Amino acid sequence: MGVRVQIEPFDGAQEYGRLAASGHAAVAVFSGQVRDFGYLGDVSLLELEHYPGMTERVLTEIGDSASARFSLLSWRIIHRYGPLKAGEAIVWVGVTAHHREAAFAGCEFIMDHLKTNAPFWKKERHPDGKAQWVAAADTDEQRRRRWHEDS
Amino acid sequence: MGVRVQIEPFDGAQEYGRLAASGHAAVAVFSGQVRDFGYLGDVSLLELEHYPGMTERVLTEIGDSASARFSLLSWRIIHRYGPLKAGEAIVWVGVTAHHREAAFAGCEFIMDHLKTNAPFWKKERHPDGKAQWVAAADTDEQRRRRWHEDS
Amino acid sequence: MLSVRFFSLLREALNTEVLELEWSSRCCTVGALKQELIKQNGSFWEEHLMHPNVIHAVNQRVVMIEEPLHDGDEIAFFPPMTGG
Amino acid sequence: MLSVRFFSLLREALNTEVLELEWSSRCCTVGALKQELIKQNGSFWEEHLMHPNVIHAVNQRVVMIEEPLHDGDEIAFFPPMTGG
Repeated sequence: MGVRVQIEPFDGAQEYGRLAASGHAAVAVFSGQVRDFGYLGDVSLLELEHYPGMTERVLTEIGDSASARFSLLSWRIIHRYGPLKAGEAIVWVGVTAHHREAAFAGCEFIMDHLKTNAPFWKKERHPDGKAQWVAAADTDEQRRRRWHEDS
Repeated sequence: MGVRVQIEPFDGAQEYGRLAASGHAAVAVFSGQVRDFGYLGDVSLLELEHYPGMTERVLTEIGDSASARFSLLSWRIIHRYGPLKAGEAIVWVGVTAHHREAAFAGCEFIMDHLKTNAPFWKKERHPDGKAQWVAAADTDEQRRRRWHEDS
Repeated sequence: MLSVRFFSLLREALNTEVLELEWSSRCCTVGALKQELIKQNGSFWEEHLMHPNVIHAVNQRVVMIEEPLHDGDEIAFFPPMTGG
Repeated sequence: MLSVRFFSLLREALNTEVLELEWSSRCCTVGALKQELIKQNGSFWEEHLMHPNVIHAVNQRVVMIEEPLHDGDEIAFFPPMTGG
């Protein structure tokens, strides 16, 4: 359980190892890395701004609500801010559960909510010196909504 | 890309690290560990029998078909056989993709097909000396089928 | 006192990170605060603050424009989030 | 020659891991091979081989009962898989 929002890199392999060491039947992990190609072409640097305090609060609420909905045994969210290079990990989400469907769903639920609800904003810097704020994707909002549809 | 079917334990954290080092935008990993509680109560040992040759062939087909369907950038399946203790990892599936929805779907597609199509059979051994072959779960078959429904 | 924060392209465009405002009982909702800020700062602020995508948070929770404000609240304006 | 393999509880119940059978042109499908094995081994084998859950593979691919057999084929019988 828990949220870490940090400027420093983290060791995703070590984090995975910690989850797997729980011995819980199902472990699901997702990590997102900086793309080397953005809206204006090659990206030399991605800058992540966030809203300190609100970020931790929102991520904790997302984790708790995934945990309650899917009966997770544990969960962890790590998110970086500050300048990031292509290929570096931005976000790491890991959950454990009694069953694989709960682990997959819990992990994806966290990612889908984090994308649209956690106060982070990305700015791409390009080799030619141009910079561009990344626009929110409609598809991300759609993916979040599908967790809240009656069906 | 690739399949490993082995009696030896594997290091899931190292495997995760290898995938993440690709720098691909999305990495999804699932691992399954031996439950300490089975159909007859406490499990002291799980024995996994498999069909050498067919196992590798089926796992490769599942990985290739997930890869084609979800445009995966890479995938890896590791599955153990032989005697396993509670908490030990049985299966590890990792994929990378350009987008998180493809990574989640590809990883779960592989797990859902592996469960019902890869020739493994589990026998639980209990502290009182009793042993029991694990019956296939109908829910696993249903989860596999949903990838092949018209909708 | 009200503390008003701006993030991302709003922070850049308005060249403002934090505003500390005297509490005024006239200013009783997020919408009214927006109108107050526009009155004080002109049409460039109006263009940005009235953009339909702008999200409002009060005390670090996303709220609707009708949300009432109280002395001591922290209000934030920002564009849609792009984490992950 | 036909090589016939049994796995998991079928292997245990029938106490047989592999059978090497002479190729006989009479035996031309998986279903016919099953009947042949039952004729040779009796009702205990019938009970197990005719169980509706039994899965058949030819040359390491799962097939239907009508699958034709050829000299040199490897046939396997086993219960539903429980990997992962």
